[in-house]
Amino acid sequence: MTARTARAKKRLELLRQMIRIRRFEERCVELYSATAIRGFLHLYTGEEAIAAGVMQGIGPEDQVVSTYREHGHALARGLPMDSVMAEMYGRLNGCSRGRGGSMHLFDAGRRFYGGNAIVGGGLPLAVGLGLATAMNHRPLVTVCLFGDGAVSEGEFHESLNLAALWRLPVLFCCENNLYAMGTALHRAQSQTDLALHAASYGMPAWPVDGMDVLAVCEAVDKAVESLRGGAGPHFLELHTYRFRAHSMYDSDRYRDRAEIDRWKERDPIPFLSRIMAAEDGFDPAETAAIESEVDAEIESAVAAAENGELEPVEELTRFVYSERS
Amino acid sequence: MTARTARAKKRLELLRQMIRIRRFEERCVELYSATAIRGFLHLYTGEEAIAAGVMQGIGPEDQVVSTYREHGHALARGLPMDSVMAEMYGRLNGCSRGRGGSMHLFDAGRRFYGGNAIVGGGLPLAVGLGLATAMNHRPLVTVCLFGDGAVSEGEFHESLNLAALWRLPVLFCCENNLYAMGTALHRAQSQTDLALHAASYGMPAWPVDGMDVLAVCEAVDKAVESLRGGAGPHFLELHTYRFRAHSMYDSDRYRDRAEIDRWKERDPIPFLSRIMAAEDGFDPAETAAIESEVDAEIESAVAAAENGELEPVEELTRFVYSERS
Amino acid sequence: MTTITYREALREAIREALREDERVFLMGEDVGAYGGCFGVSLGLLEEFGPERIRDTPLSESAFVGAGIGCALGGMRPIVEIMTVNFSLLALDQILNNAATLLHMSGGQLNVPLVIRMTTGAGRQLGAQHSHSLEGWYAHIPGLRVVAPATLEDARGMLATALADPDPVLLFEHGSLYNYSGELDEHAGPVDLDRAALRRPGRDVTLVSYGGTLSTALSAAEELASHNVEAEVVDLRTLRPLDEETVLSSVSRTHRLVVVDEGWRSGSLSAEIAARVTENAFYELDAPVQRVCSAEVPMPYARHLEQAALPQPARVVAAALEAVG
Amino acid sequence: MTTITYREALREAIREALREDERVFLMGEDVGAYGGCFGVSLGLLEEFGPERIRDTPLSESAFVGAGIGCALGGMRPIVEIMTVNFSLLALDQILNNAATLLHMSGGQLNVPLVIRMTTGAGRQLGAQHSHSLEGWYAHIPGLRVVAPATLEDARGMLATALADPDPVLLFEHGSLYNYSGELDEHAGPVDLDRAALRRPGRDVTLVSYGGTLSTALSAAEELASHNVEAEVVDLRTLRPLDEETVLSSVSRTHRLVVVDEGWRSGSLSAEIAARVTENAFYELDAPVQRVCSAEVPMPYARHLEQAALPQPARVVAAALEAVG
Ligand SMILES: Cc1ncc(C[n+]2csc(CCOP(=O)(O)OP(=O)(O)O)c2C)c(N)n1
Ligand SMILES: Cc1ncc(C[n+]2csc(CCOP(=O)(O)OP(=O)(O)O)c2C)c(N)n1
Ligand SMILES: [Mg+2]
Ligand SMILES: [Mg+2]
Repeated sequence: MTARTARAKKRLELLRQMIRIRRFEERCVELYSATAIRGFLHLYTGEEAIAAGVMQGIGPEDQVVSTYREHGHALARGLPMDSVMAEMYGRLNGCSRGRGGSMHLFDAGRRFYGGNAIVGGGLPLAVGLGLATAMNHRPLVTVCLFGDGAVSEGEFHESLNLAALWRLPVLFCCENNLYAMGTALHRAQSQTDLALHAASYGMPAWPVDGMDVLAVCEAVDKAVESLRGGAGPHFLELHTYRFRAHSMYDSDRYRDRAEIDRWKERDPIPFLSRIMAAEDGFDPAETAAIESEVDAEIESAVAAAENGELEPVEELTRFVYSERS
Repeated sequence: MTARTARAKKRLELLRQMIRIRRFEERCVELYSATAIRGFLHLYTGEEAIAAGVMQGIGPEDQVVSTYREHGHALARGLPMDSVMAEMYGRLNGCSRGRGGSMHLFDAGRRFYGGNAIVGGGLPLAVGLGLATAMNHRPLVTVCLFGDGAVSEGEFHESLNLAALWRLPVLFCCENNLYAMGTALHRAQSQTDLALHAASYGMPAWPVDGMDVLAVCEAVDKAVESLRGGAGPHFLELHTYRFRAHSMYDSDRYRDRAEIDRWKERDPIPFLSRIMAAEDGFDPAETAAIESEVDAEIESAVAAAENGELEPVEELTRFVYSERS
Repeated sequence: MTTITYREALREAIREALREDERVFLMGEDVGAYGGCFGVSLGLLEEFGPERIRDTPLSESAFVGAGIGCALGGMRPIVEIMTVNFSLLALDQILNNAATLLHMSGGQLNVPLVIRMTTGAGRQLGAQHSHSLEGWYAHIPGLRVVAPATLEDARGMLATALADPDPVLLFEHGSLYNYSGELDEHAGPVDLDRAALRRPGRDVTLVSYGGTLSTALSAAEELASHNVEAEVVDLRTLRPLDEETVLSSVSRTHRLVVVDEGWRSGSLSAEIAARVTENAFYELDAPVQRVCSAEVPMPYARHLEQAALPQPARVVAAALEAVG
Repeated sequence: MTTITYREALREAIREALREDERVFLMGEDVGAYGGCFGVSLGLLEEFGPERIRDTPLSESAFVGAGIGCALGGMRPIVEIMTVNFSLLALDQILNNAATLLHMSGGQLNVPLVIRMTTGAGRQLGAQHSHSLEGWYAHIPGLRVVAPATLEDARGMLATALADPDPVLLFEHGSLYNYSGELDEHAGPVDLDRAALRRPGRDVTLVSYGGTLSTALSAAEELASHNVEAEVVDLRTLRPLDEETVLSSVSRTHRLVVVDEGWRSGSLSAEIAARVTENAFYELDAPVQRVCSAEVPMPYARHLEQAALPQPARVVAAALEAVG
């Protein structure tokens, strides 16, 4: 297969990105069991189409605010895998110098504003980042990712209202995976149609199949175009599912095996690869090549993390305040 | 005029209640200027139809949660005027022993749970009071009064969701007087149709003319009946207007004289008296009698307050913790 | 005697309260179907049903406020906030309502509410999940603040807290849940008014509470090998403080080290140091020493986190300095 | 020299900041059309327009968080929270984001944000409107906490705070807004690293800040008539504390009274007492005295409120006791 169409190339990149996230996290599970990674570890497995689809739609100067389930967001945003893995190891070459860990990946240069472990805590930040660009008359977009659980927090309400009132260029991306830890959405929200609820603030809001990366791309592209045109905030309710437990501590007692299996049938990776096979002449056997390329990247990231230095203990109190020159 | 109809009697009582609140507060203004009353003083003038209409609709065991603009609520709820006035004077015979002041009127026996000076702070309390009655299978209603400003707070969102999710018997009464201090509603909320917004939580919600006490009664009666039937929370958006400034400190720079005058034409007291004259054979001259009766009550309340004792300073640290026997 | 974990002791206390008083119920995020984020309430949903083991949405302010309202309405709610870190979202309700209603209402409205939360660091959870704010909460009049450090207290504090007519914050240190040991089968309510002497000694007093008791006890062991006999006090209740027990220990040892997981400046350790100096100035043979957490948001990396936390070695060093 | 009120001095400082740096803007409830709930920003909307004098809805958490986000995005926001009482609703943003992002990101993300709020009691506003929590905020690493007590500081602290790359909380005491006096027309930025000696003396040190400076100065007057010369220190910055200035005063006077409007237990006064005892134990001729607010939610009634607050007479009594 030689000359791929632009579409095929783009899809291949989406597929690669999703595989990259999937396999990175599978490796993290091993490393967690081996206690190389510690603390809380929240996996994104099953939700990769969202990270891949959202991040392809924005430029390097656009801004991203994320959650504690952000490995996928960070990798798709372009944080070097080395720096992400080293962060999980708590090393100096980590993207947050080892101070943040899995829940607090940051990269100022790539406008990746974390990694926030307070549910809903990132939404006001995104509003502010959006306000800053608006006040500076820069046509930039701020993407704010959060889960269905965050919708119950007061900050959701305050932030959506503020963004809508001030017509700020914020793209609210709600990753609705139907659960907040062990709490099913219908046991947490009186209105489970989250797009409808968001629309009550007077912003365009619609549901998207978050297992279909092409649908995510389409929705994001449309929203971003509209946002850059000054139409104010948009809200996407991205329907998805986490294939694994909430965190490494969770015994997943609150979900049905059958429910999980049903959703696994919609795994975004084979889903895209089937489409590509049908429409772009993609040979599923190529997946193996992608995987081995990705595995090499992962192993090199692990090596970088393992070789990373620990920050000297003497530096403990640095970065509580800025260093003055 | 001898045998009044039941309807006429009821309306007369509503009229009396509104006049009582109005004149009580007019006296408070004088007393504030004379520095007998201190602190913040928020007047209800113009909004009396809501207090009168809401409180007539509930029974002695039903519960009320209010705001810092609560003189009208307290009086209509049946707190003795003496105890309210003495509270404003900071006296021991005040309904909160002088510890609360204008913004913190309480009466446990009358299920009047304050008096809350944190905007939105009463909503979760009302949800909890409603939950307690529901868990005890008692057919009681909890009325929660708050302003349009409270709608912007995160607690509004959390509380409405919780009440709707658990189908609690809470009647949310939003006194929409179009301003939160100096901030006009349309500068605070992206969705200014507050009933519509509340409906997005899946509860019955509708707008009511808050200047027409009969309309308020009708809406409240309907909602309370439905609530007692187990239909879960309801939301009333009561359109009203405060004729005076936000508080005694406010110079009211942010509103148009003409706007104020327009609303004054809808003053709920003459409005009701006109209806009564047309429909119930009420002679507006009777108003004078009501006024002088009310004035006597007020003067006696002032006397009670002035004669009230101050709590001994030695008791300062009482009631931080309950007294153990 | 039976072998039990701290987690199980807490669960037994909740179970017993639910059995004995129908006004009691447990409410919070994931207390039901999930079994509690740290497994404390595992199995209780099955036993008591969803009305009394009540899962809430992620709405800390509203469900804490609802707990206050429920308490006003005659119930005896136990509200669980997953961790102290998230309690900041409910602080307005805690301070402006729970702690204040009794006083503002001139004694009419008491709030018999217990709020449980996990506190503390040590598990590499990073800055937003590692706060130790129990000492900070102890600043607020109207609250009682307690921290069980032992199995007896994990088992016994809840009943006493529920019997209290006023709001009680109960802090469980995250590193203690798996701690296990022997407990009397008939263990019941404990007194919350008194601190406890956990180890007698004559040379120096180590004051600790909750998660720092084990640090103080380890330090005391180590000090013994230096021929320094440390007396270890477990405060148990951080507000109101049992000043007497601390002062009487200091009047015997004349030296004091306070071990506090909070950030040093404005910590509970400062209050204890200030009170002891106020009340026993002429009893002290050396300045009070404070061993606290470093004043940094807690870092993820293990070596940095450990360096930030009060360690037995630092307590030993402080005690040796005090002893001179 | 010109005659000016504290309120006007604050307004001039904001006006100047807005003129000199286009990244600066003011945001908060009723800062615009209303003119600020205490009139500080009166007239600024007309001068700078609604983009830069930005009224917000009643959403403390979101607009404080938005201020943090804006600061990350390169702006220099001044966020006004009407009063410290309402800041509890924004505490999660202040502690878990503003104070923490720099550290969690390994030094990448600083938050150049100034949050102004009114603090304090004395105006019969009742329990929910009378908190003095500035000392409590001073517990949090990552924040700078300042409290202007004088016209110079009201005029000069904002510029320095805005130049700080990290978040600064600026507490204005509600009873000072109408205070008026002479101020140099060219008054400008002031140093925030140092406490100030507001009155020299050799017999006892009175440490104060913000609203308690005037209390300390009145007490010093009164003490002079007892032939006790009090040295009055104005902390100015509550975090980080300028320990040196306090210690050097104490090394001269050997006696210390701290005047703090916060509740006594776990207050800033405790921290100062603890530090001085730690660092100048052998300099002290008497235990440190603390004059604080009574540990009650502030009552409305004037006589009770006045009894709850630190009054000059109590400071005088404490100082006389210290002097012996
Ligand atoms: C304010 C707050 N409350 C509770 C938690 C504990 N917690 C962490 S993740 C989580 C569930 C969040 O669910 P959701 O927003 O749907 O995101 P998901 O984990 O499904 O991606 C909870 C309750 C927290 N981190 N922050
Ligand atoms: C949380 C909080 N923020 C700010 C204030 C200051 N404040 C008191 S009343 C008020 C306006 C409230 O408006 P609304 O809810 O519409 O009630 P209204 O005064 O119109 O009756 C404000 C901003 C407060 N008391 N509480
Ligand atoms: Mg979810
Ligand atoms: Mg209003």
